[in-house]
Formats: sequence, structure tokens, C-alpha cells
Amino acid sequence: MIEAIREAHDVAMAADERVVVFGEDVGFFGGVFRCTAGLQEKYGKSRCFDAPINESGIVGTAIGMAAYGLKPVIEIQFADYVYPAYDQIVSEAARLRHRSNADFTCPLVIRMPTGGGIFGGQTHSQSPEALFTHVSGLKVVMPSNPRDAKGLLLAAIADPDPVIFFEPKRLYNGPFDGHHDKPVESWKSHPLGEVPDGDGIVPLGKAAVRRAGAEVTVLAYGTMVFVAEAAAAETGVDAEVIDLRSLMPLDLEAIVGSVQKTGRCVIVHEATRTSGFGAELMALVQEHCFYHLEAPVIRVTGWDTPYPHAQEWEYFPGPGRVGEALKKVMED
Amino acid sequence: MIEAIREAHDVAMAADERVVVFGEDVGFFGGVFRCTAGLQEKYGKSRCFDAPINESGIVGTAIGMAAYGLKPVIEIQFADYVYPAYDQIVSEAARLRHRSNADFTCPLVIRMPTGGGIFGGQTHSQSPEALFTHVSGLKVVMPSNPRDAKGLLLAAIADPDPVIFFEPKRLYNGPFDGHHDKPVESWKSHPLGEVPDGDGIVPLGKAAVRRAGAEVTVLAYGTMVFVAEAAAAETGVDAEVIDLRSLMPLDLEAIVGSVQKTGRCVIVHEATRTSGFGAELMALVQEHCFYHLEAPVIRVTGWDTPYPHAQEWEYFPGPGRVGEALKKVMED
Amino acid sequence: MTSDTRPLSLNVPEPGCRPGNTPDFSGFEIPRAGAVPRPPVDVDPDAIRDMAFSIVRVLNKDGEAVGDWAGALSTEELHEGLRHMLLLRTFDARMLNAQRQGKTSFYMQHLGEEAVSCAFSRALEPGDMNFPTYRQAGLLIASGYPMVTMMNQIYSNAEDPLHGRQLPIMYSSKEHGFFTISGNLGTQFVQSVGWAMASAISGDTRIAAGWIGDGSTAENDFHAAMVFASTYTAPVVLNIVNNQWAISTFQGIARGGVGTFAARGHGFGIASVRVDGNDYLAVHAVAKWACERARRGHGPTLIEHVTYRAGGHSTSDDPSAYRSRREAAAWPLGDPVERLKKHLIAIGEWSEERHAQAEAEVLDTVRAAQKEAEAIGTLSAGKVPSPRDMFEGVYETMPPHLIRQRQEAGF
Amino acid sequence: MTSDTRPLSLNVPEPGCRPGNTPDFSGFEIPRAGAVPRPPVDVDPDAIRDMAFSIVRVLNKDGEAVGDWAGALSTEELHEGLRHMLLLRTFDARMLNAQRQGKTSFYMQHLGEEAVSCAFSRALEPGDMNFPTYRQAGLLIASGYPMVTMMNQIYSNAEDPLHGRQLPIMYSSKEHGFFTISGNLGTQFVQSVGWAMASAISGDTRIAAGWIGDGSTAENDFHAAMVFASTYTAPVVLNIVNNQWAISTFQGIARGGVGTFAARGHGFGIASVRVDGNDYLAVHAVAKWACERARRGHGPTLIEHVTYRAGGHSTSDDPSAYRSRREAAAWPLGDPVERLKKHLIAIGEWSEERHAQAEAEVLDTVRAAQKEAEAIGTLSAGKVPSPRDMFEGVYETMPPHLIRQRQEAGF
Ligand SMILES: Cc1ncc(C[n+]2csc(CCOP(=O)(O)OP(=O)(O)O)c2C)c(N)n1
Ligand SMILES: Cc1ncc(C[n+]2csc(CCOP(=O)(O)OP(=O)(O)O)c2C)c(N)n1
Ligand SMILES: [Mg+2]
Ligand SMILES: [Mg+2]
Repeated sequence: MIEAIREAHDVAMAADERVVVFGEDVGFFGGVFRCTAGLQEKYGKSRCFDAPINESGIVGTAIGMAAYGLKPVIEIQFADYVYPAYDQIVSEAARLRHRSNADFTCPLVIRMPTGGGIFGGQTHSQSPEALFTHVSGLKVVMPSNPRDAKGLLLAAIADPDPVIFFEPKRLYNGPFDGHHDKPVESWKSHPLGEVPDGDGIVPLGKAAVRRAGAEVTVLAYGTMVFVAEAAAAETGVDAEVIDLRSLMPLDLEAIVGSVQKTGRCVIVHEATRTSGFGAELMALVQEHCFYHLEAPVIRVTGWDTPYPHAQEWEYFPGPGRVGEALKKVMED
Repeated sequence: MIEAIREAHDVAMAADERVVVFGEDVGFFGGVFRCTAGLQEKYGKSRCFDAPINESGIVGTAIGMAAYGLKPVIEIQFADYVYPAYDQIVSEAARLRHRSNADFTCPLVIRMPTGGGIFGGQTHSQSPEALFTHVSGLKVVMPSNPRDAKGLLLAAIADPDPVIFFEPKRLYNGPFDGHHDKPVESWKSHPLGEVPDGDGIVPLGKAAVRRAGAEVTVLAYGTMVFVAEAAAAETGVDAEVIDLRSLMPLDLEAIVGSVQKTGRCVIVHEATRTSGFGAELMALVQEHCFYHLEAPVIRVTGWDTPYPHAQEWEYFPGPGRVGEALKKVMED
Repeated sequence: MTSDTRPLSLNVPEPGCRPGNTPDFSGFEIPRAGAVPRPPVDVDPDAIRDMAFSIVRVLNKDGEAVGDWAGALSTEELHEGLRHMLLLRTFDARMLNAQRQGKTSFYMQHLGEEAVSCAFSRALEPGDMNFPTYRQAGLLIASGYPMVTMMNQIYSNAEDPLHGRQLPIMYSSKEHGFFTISGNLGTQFVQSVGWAMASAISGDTRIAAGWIGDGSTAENDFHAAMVFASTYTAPVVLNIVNNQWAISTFQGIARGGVGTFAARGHGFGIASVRVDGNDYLAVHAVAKWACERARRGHGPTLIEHVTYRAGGHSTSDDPSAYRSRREAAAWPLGDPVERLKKHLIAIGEWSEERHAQAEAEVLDTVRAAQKEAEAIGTLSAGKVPSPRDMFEGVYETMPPHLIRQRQEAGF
Repeated sequence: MTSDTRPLSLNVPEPGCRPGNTPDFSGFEIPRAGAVPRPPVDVDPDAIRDMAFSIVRVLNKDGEAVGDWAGALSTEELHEGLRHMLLLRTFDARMLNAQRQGKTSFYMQHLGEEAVSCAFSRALEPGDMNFPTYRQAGLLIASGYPMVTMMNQIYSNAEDPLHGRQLPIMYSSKEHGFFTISGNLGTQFVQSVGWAMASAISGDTRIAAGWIGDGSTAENDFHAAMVFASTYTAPVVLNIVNNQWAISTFQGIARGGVGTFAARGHGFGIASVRVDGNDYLAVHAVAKWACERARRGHGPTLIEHVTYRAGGHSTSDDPSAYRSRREAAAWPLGDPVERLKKHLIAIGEWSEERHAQAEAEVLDTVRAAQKEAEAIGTLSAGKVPSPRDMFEGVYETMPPHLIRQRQEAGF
């Protein structure tokens, strides 16, 4: 997935001089996850450069650049470190267009590695997506595979509005279904690991059905898509696994269509439960599918605790827990 | 309500030397809403003082003070200005106890005027409570009247953990049911405007039934409690209006008890809808009352836009919109 | 621990004067006009560290323009400058009154600080971009932005270019180099640096100007602005308007133990200058110097405009609760309008009569604009923006959930 | 616009040396040992501005302790200091290796920076509080915190005092004046100021010490710390550890156009001193001076410890990708262990033999601790914390929703 992200940058920078890339360690070194490797050499220091360690300043200057007419694509080293920039994102990036009546706009992509599963402890594992879906004016995206990562990032860069782009870091090097004891897989052997050349986008706001099914709809995104697929396979429950890909805008049609068909729904995310994005999904499902639901919708999520280091796999909503939910929702 | 809040400070400061109060303009002037008036004179400049305009620094220093052993009660001038402090609250205040295994703790109260209805525009009207309920380690409180304001603030100050204390500014000077064309009411004539002397607390985590009813449960907090009462009165729907008072911890028992009784539920908040606290309430209701629900739960909320200046009353979820929801939920 | 250690205590700075006290500015050092030399624009910031502790002043007590920094403006330009300040002052007075009459919800005035934004504006070129606070409307007035449009914004009427979405006075005009004002203090200081960096990245020649109040320099975004401006040598002028007060909080709480706000620049190797903010000529001269530095690639300049907020913070504020009513009159740098008027009279280019006439003309202009704006509507009456407008422009294309909400709202 | 204006361009600072280049520190000015005088502790910060551009050094090339700042430590204390640094270095080496063996997930070492935290620790009194980063474990070691407890934390085993909740090396010990480390850079700098303010509010005599890396000074919390420390004259020592690198980013990106990080203090009127961070005696002397300033009510001091990160940033980092492999050896301030050893030999209180013996003893000590810790468990084997622990301590009393979740989890 790293290579796909790097490629998306490359394609966008080659096509449009206004695309500039910066962040902590992204210049000479190419980023601690190497997602921007080689860009400085290829496009020069004024289009790809290291920033001081100041997330608020990175976003704040990027907003100024976007208002000027550039298209900054910036990296926050870990999603856990986005909070210092929260004010600039919420009060400024998200608001420019509306409050100025489009006199000034903010085409800006904020990328950040997200999620756990790498023994990163509480400050390298968080999934703060719900803190952004609550903010009007932002778009929120989370790919689950290299193909989507490239296409969605290109779509995000082309978008005229600010996009928060979460990259599940446990998927950087291969698919991961939560079975941490199994040997690590690489993207090479996975069909979604094959990334088309060129500048094709994956549109924001369109979900993908990763596994068709008739009995229950599983709504997931990021790493949890693979966990859900594994849980379906392991339990034998005929689940329809929907990869939301973009949380805002959300593909409500795909969700409602599937849940109305299956009559059951399980929602999976890695973030803490209370006020997580699962709550919004649950609300939408009950608003739009109330009369089709045959059982209570179930959330399988991270617990309402900091992401622990040693107890990582007890925290991570793995295939065991998702499988239990699938079985339960079928019994209810 | 201002006087009740001032009194709570006074009682707490008199009882416990460790209580210190600071924030922008809170010292000599007593705060732009006068909630700390007279405290500096009474308790001296080292227990009540003006802070530099730096919300992050206010919270950051308060965390240091709390870790030292003091009990800081700080004011963010408007909830809209809490975002610069978001990192300190989320990554630090909320985490100290857990990550240090209680070696260090953070008994801290962060007060902030919240909500609209005063033509404050997008930066003096926001209701960001859901951004805090998603963060484990925080408690979140919002009183709707002077009596609760005093008792809940005293409970918050006594609490061993960080508490985010939202004060609906439209209620500072009197109850408000959303009928902005009616003459302004004062707390004097309202039963909940009468504040008992002394140090009695209202415990965190206990909701209050503001209006008993049999047909539908309305979950509300802050200003919306009065709006819901008005809507019930005006539509004649026999609604049970529950004032949640504390969102974290939440009085799930009260909610579930009521919804299982009425079979219907309307959720009202002023914050933007998507990923608002209403989504969590909706999720909890469907998880715990699925088999009792006779109609889809309805959310009546602020729209997913910035809080506009001129269109304030079209944005504000007033008694008209809540009344419509009550009627609809009864028809469904 | 050394055995003689005594208990510590908290130092909380206090202003010199509270209600009931007699204002005393005798400790406030004011160099004489003309005393500070004008360095070349490519000066090494380290070589002018003393400028952060002095004050560039051009107009002396007798209204003469003296020293290195004098002589940059023609008589015509000075006349125009005076007119801009009068326009702003009159505009303020009328809008304050309109707010009291309920025609709008809120207003903030510039009384005593008119020179800062009016004179600065003249140093910029078309295409440059200001990132102003709510107290730099002089940038719009001096650049010829239509006053009636400002009023439409304040009234949130149907012709408000911001469609009623924003709080009064939170103007936006890309065309006039005036970035959309934020209600959040400090955020835009660093954005101005980003805009300037973008200009440099693009090989452009345009520069940016950031603005911040004395109290708001305490905000963290101030630091971000300084760090990025310093590291990338951004073509930006960073303005601190030190009007002595931040609502009820005196400047000492934000400034702390350093002598001046300008000195903040020294920690970043940024050229830092203090200027008499009530001296139209001095503000203009320093602004011009700083803009030239930026445009020629010599990097950022930090300017502390030393002035005084003679009025209340906003229409929600009554300053007599926290400072002496006599403080404004005691402020030693005088009134910017009076000082420019005196200068023009001193050089034989103005008179009391012409001044009275100018005031009358200005009042007519403002009144006419007000009439025009009120004919359209105010917050309380007339034509107002559509509620639909609240849903528009959150994104370029309205996403499905907002379309659904708009329908639910019935608009 | 002046007609001769040329296109602007972005300045992006570059380190002197990248992989393949020859390191060149010839531009790095190093005053000779003993050159900087020791001012009284109540000195006016403005009077010592030059100290932010010089470097306090005690040990000269020949290992002699010279100048005003020398003479504060007894031979016994120096022996102990050397032992602390050896312990830390050996601890690091063993834990790095343990990480490679999969006994833990992550480790960060101090190679080349041992003097900073080990010497500073000695200047504090019991009850004082450090707010450290992940690179000051010397504070724990020098204050006698049990090494086996540190290892239990690193291994997240059943005896980890933090119950496996935290990333390795994110220690916490109130008793040892070591605040719970945050993974978020910069946040704790301002907390140290708050803790110090609390001490002052309480009429206490304890002081705080904040810690931050060169790269992290760019974070906004740095500003908040400076503003509050300056305004309230907080009894705090604010330490910047300038080890030249922030992962792959050289210090120039954070520092920008100012000569030194210490100079950042000048914008706040804070006493600011640079010290040779690889000189145990100098670090200790400056720390003692700064702590005394704080404790006697003279307010904050900003110390820039000039040192070099000789190892990788962490076990996740390979520095050869972004800097020359020869840079560490070329670093002109030498190695702190070697320098103190040389001094002790120079004063006739040490020898190569004694040093070898000390190294062997230290290795035994560390090995023994490691054996003890590993007998309890590591991340991959042995006794581990209970999953219940993850739900405990989020709040003092577990709220109902967490009890429900714990039950759901089955613990
Ligand atoms: C982030 C933030 N915090 C607090 C406020 C509330 N507030 C509005 S103006 C003001 C005082 C600003 O003072 P100063 O920067 O000196 O500017 P002045 O009003 O004097 O021009 C405060 C505290 C705000 N608007 N934004
Ligand atoms: C808020 C935040 N942003 C980014 C990071 C990622 N990060 C961890 S260490 C580091 C470099 C810090 O460099 P410096 O401050 O010089 O300290 P050093 O590692 O050299 O001791 C970075 C960028 C983080 N931990 N927290
Ligand atoms: Mg001010
Ligand atoms: Mg470093």
C-alpha cells in the first residue's frame, strides 16, 4: 500500500505543479513509512520538503497555501498526533469556503497512518475518524487496500475541499485479518494489491462490496474489512461485507440497500466505541431500515480505553469477536 | 445560572484551598459572563487569576497543577475555542491516570459556555460535546438550570477525574424554550432557578425526568430540555422528557427504563447531526430497547453546517421541529 | 535544598491602573520622533535588535515629520490617509449606533487605532494578501472596498456577500487582499505564513501580511507562524497590534517578563521593529520597509504597532469595569487623526475649516452608504438571506446528506 | 511593486552533511572551556543574553575542570556520575538487543547523551518533578530507581508498574520525580510550568524541570510553556536537549534563522543558557545554577544542552539513510563517558584498569537485573499483565459502560 500511496503522489505531482507535499521527515528521507520516498529528488525541495515538528503549523501553513491556490498534500506522522492541528482543521480548513462564500477555499489533503496492530501503544494506534465526521466541511476517507489507496488519494487530491485521509498502518505491507499469529502476508498475492498505472480515481462516497452475502450486512472500513471477511469465512455466516471507503460523504444507498436485503447488521471499527463512527452508522441504519431489521444491530469496536501495549490483541476487534457478533445477530 | 455557577466556585474555594480558578478575563473582571466575579477579591490573586489567551496553555498548566495536587477549575471563554486545547485534553488530561497506573491523576474541571441562540455566529454557538464523549477518561456534563449547575459543578470539582463542563449560555439568564420572539424570562420565577445554599452536589451520571409521560421518551440536555418541554406542551403528545445532565457517565438505566415503557424515542441536541451525541444515544437505545421500539427513533439536531448568524433560528432545533418529530414518531 | 529557601509565591502581573486609580504612563519610554535610523532593507536582523526596544516615530510634538523614516508620502497621499481614518472613525460610530438600535447583533470599533490598518494598506501592492483580525477594517476602507458592502455584511441582509453566515464585521474579500476573518484568535497568523510560502514556491512576487492582537500573541499559532516564517524565510510581514488591552486583560499578561512584544522575534532571528501605531507616517514607513524586505526575498519582519484601544472591546464590553475611564486620555501617543491633522496644518496643507468640511463630507458618504444598505435590509427588518444559504457552500458540491437535511428543513 | 522585483523562492534549510558527504563541523563555534563566567543566580536575564550564543564548558581538551563553573562536585560524586552514565549506556545496549530478540516491541537509546540526564538529576532535590521525554532515563538511573522495574516496564510483563498499558520506556515514577512520559511531543513542557506554578501557589519550595528535544521546540506547546513561565515567573527549569537531529530532520528545520535554540528565551525575558551537553561537570553546574534560580524565586531558566544523538532515533530507525555514518565520530564535543573518564584520570582519581573493572561491574548489575526481569516475563513470554488491566484506571471508579464492556470482553 505504501508504494500505491507514493505512486498517487507521483502521478498528482507530475500532472499538476500546484501539488506540494510536506510534513515531518517526508522530504529527504521520504517519510517514516516511506510513503513520499523519492519525491523530493524528483520534484525538488520546494515541492516536497521537511516540516518542523508542529502539526498545527503544518496544517495552518497548508491552509494558507490552499487559499493561495496550491494543493497541499500533507502528512501527519501518526493519526495520534493530529490533535495539535485539530483547531486549524475544524475552525479553519473546514470553514473557509462556507464563511467566505467560496471567496477562499481549501483544497487540502491531510494524510495520516492510523489504527493499531503494530504494538504501537496508545500513541501510535488510534483511529480518530469520528472526530472528523462530526465536523461539517470535511471529507473523511479510509482505504483498505493498495488499489483503493491510490485511487482514493488521487480523488482526494482532485477534490476541491479538505479531505482527511486515514491510512491503516497495519495494512501498509499486506492484508491483515487479525490473526496475528499467522505469518505476515504481502500485497503481492492479493488481487487488490495490484494497482493500475495512470491517474484513475476511485470516487469519494462510493462503498465497495468485498463479499456478497444474504444473511447479514457487515459495515467496515480499513483493517476491519479483512477481519470481517475472515469472520464470515470462519463462522460460515453468509455475510455481505461492505467496505465503506469514504465515511464522509457516505454511501448510504449501498448501506441501506444491503441492510434492507439482509435484515441484519454488524458494524465493526477499531476506534473506541462510545461516539465512534459506528454510532452514526447505527443511527442511520435504524433511521432508514427500521422496518427491515430483524435483530438489534451490533457494534464490534475497540474498547472505551486507551489502546494498550501489552493487551493489544485483547483490544483489537479481531475475527473472534466479529464472528461472535455474526453468530449472535443471526440468533437474535 | 451565572450566580449558581459563581456560588459553586465560592463554596468549593472556601472548603478546599487546593481549588484554583483561572482563565481568560476571569480574574479582576470575573469573566466575560461574570461566572467568577468577586472570587479574586475574596481568595486572592494566586487562587483566581487572568491567564494569557492560550487555551492549550491554560489546560496544559492546569494538568500540571492537577498532577501536583491542586484542583484547577478553568474557564474556556467559549466552547468554540476549546480546540486549541484539544490535544492537551485528549492526549494528556484524559490519559494520565491510566497510563501511569494512578501514579499521577488529573482532577480538573474545564468549564465552557456552549450552544447558540444569542446570534453569536459560527464561533460563539457551537456544541462540541460529542468530541469529548468519544474520548475515554473524560467525564462530560451539561446542566440545564441553576440548581443543577451548582450541584453538578460541585460534583465535578469533587470528582477525581477530568470533567468537561458545558454551560448552555442561552440559559445563563433564564430558561429558554426556543420561542425567541417571546419576552425573555428570568430564572427568578422558575422552580429550578432556586438554588439551595451549601455544598450539596448533584451526582454525575444521574438523569432527571423533567416531564413524566407515557407516549414517547425525549432525550435532551442543556437548552433542549426546555425546547422539548415546550414541544410536548404545544403538541399535546404525552412525552417523557429526560434531562441527561451528564453524558459521560450516562444514566443508561433511566433511558432504557423510559424507552421500554413508551416504546418511542426522540433525541434532541443542538450540535450538528452526523456523529453527534445523538448518534450514540440512538445506538444505545437500539441496542437495549430494540424489541420495545414501535417506531424509528428520530433525531432533531442542528444541521451539518456551521452555525449561521442570520439564519440562527432556522438552524436552532426549536419547538416547532421537535413538535413535528413528536407527532411523526407517534404516527410511525 | 539550601536551608535558607523560603516559600515560593505566584507572580501575577497587574496593570498600572484600575478603575478609580490615576493613569500613569511615566514608566512608558517614548523615544523622540526621528531618533531611530532607517536601516537598509537587507539588514541582518541581528544588527537591529535594538529596534525591538525602541519605537519608530516620524511625527514630533509640533506635528513635523522628522528623521530617516519621513518623506515617503505626498501631500495628496496624506490627505487621502486622513480621509481614510475619518471614514473609518465615522463608519465605526454609525455602526456602533446601528447595533444599539438593534439593526445588527454585534460590532467592534477601531477608535484610536485607525492609523495602523489605514497606513499599512498603502504599503501593499494589488495581489498581496492580508490575514486580518476583526480590528483592521481600515485595510478595506483604504483599499476602496465599498462601504455599503461592509454594511450589508454587518446587517446580514440579502446583499451580504457572505449570505448572513458570518458574524458582523467578519468580512472577506479576495479581490481586496483581505482574507476571510476567523472568530478564532491567532489561527490566521500562521496561515499568512503559508500563503507567503506558497507565493515563494510558485515563483510569484506577491507577499502576505499577518495580523494579531497583543493578547493573541500568547496563542500557540503565534509560535507556529514564527517557526515557519523563520525556517523558510517566508515573504511575510507579521503585525502585532499592541493596543494595550485584550478585553479586560492588560498586555502584561501576554507579554510576561520581556520588555516588548517585538522582542519575541529575536528568538527566531526575525527582523523586529516597534512603531508608533498612532503615527500614520511612521506606520506607513515601517510597513513599506517591511514589505520591501519581504518582496526582495529578505524574509519576514515582525512589527509591533504600539497603540491604544480607546473604545470598548466590542459592543458586549464596558471597559470602565476594569480600567480607568481616564486612561485613554492619558495615553501618551495621542490620537492618530489629530496627529495627522496637526501635521497637515503644520506643513500648510490643511486647516480647521477644511477639516470640518472633510468631516462633514465623510459623514455624508457614510450616511449615504448606510441608507443604501438599510434600504436592502438589516438583521431585524427588510430583505434577508435565504435559509437555503446555510446549506450551500459547506462543500463545493452539496453531498447527499446535506440535500436530505435541507429537504427536512423545508428549504 | 518595484519594477526590479524578482520571483521569490522558498528557502529550505539543509544539513551540512548527507550520506556520502564528509562531515564538517568547522562552522560550529565552540568556546574554550572556562570561558563563560558564572553570573549570580539573581542576575537580570537581559544581562546574560550572550550566554545564549556561547556554550558553558568546564572540561578542557586535557580533561581538566576549569573556570567559574568548575569545582562543584566531589571525587565521590564524579565517580558516581561516571557509574550512572555507564549504567545507562549498558542498560541501553542490553535493551536494544532485547528488542532485536523480540522480547519487547520498541526501544530508544541515549548513546552520546548520557551526561545530560545523569548530571541534571544531581542538581534536583527530593520532591522536585521532572517532565521528561523518552530520552532522559538517566534521571531515573541517577536517582536510584530500580533498573529491574524499568525492564519490567519495557517488557510489559506482569510486574510492569504500568500494567502493560504503556509503550516501552514510557516510565512513570512520582516517587522518583519522574512524570509519566507522553508519546506526544511537547505536551509536557507546559505541564512542567503548571506544576511549578502549583508549587508557587501552594507556598511550597519544590521546583519542576521540563524537557524537550530540539525538533520538538517547534511544537506549539513550547510557546505555551514560555508564555506561562515568563508571565508567572514560574519556578521551573526548561531544558532543550539539542542532539542535532529529530528522526531524519536536522536541527536547522526547527531552529530556523536564529543562531541557537537558547535564544528562543530572549523573546520572553527568560534567562537562557547553552551548555556543553557532553560535559558532565558543565551540565551539572548549569543545572544547579538554574535550579537555585528557580528555588529562590528568580523564575525560569531555559537551558540548551548541546549534544549529539550518536545512535538511531529508535529501534525503528536507521540513520544511515539520512546522515553520514561518520558524523557521530566527527562530532566535536566528544563522548560524555570518555570525557569524564579522562577528567578523573587527569585528577589522578581513575585509571584504565579501574574503568574496565567498573564497566564489568556495571555489566553484571545490568545483567542481573535483566535476568530478574526476564524471569518474570517479556512481551513474548512469561507472566503478562491481565487484560482486565486495560479496563482499570481509565477512571478512578469504573463507570457502568466500562463494566459492561469488560464483561463483554470476558475478563
Ligand atoms: C481562540 C480564542 N480564544 C478566545 C477568544 C475570545 N476573545 C475574543 S477577542 C479576545 C481578546 C483579544 O485581544 P487582543 O489579541 O489584544 O486583540 P484586540 O481585541 O485588543 O484587538 C478574546 C479573548 C477567541 N475569539 N478565540
Ligand atoms: C505530536 C507528535 N508529533 C510527532 C511525533 C513523532 N515523533 C516522535 S520522536 C520525533 C522526533 C523528535 O525529535 P527531537 O525533539 O529532536 O527529540 P529526540 O528524538 O532527538 O530526542 C517525532 C517527529 C510525536 N511523537 N508526537
Ligand atoms: Mg489588544
Ligand atoms: Mg533531537
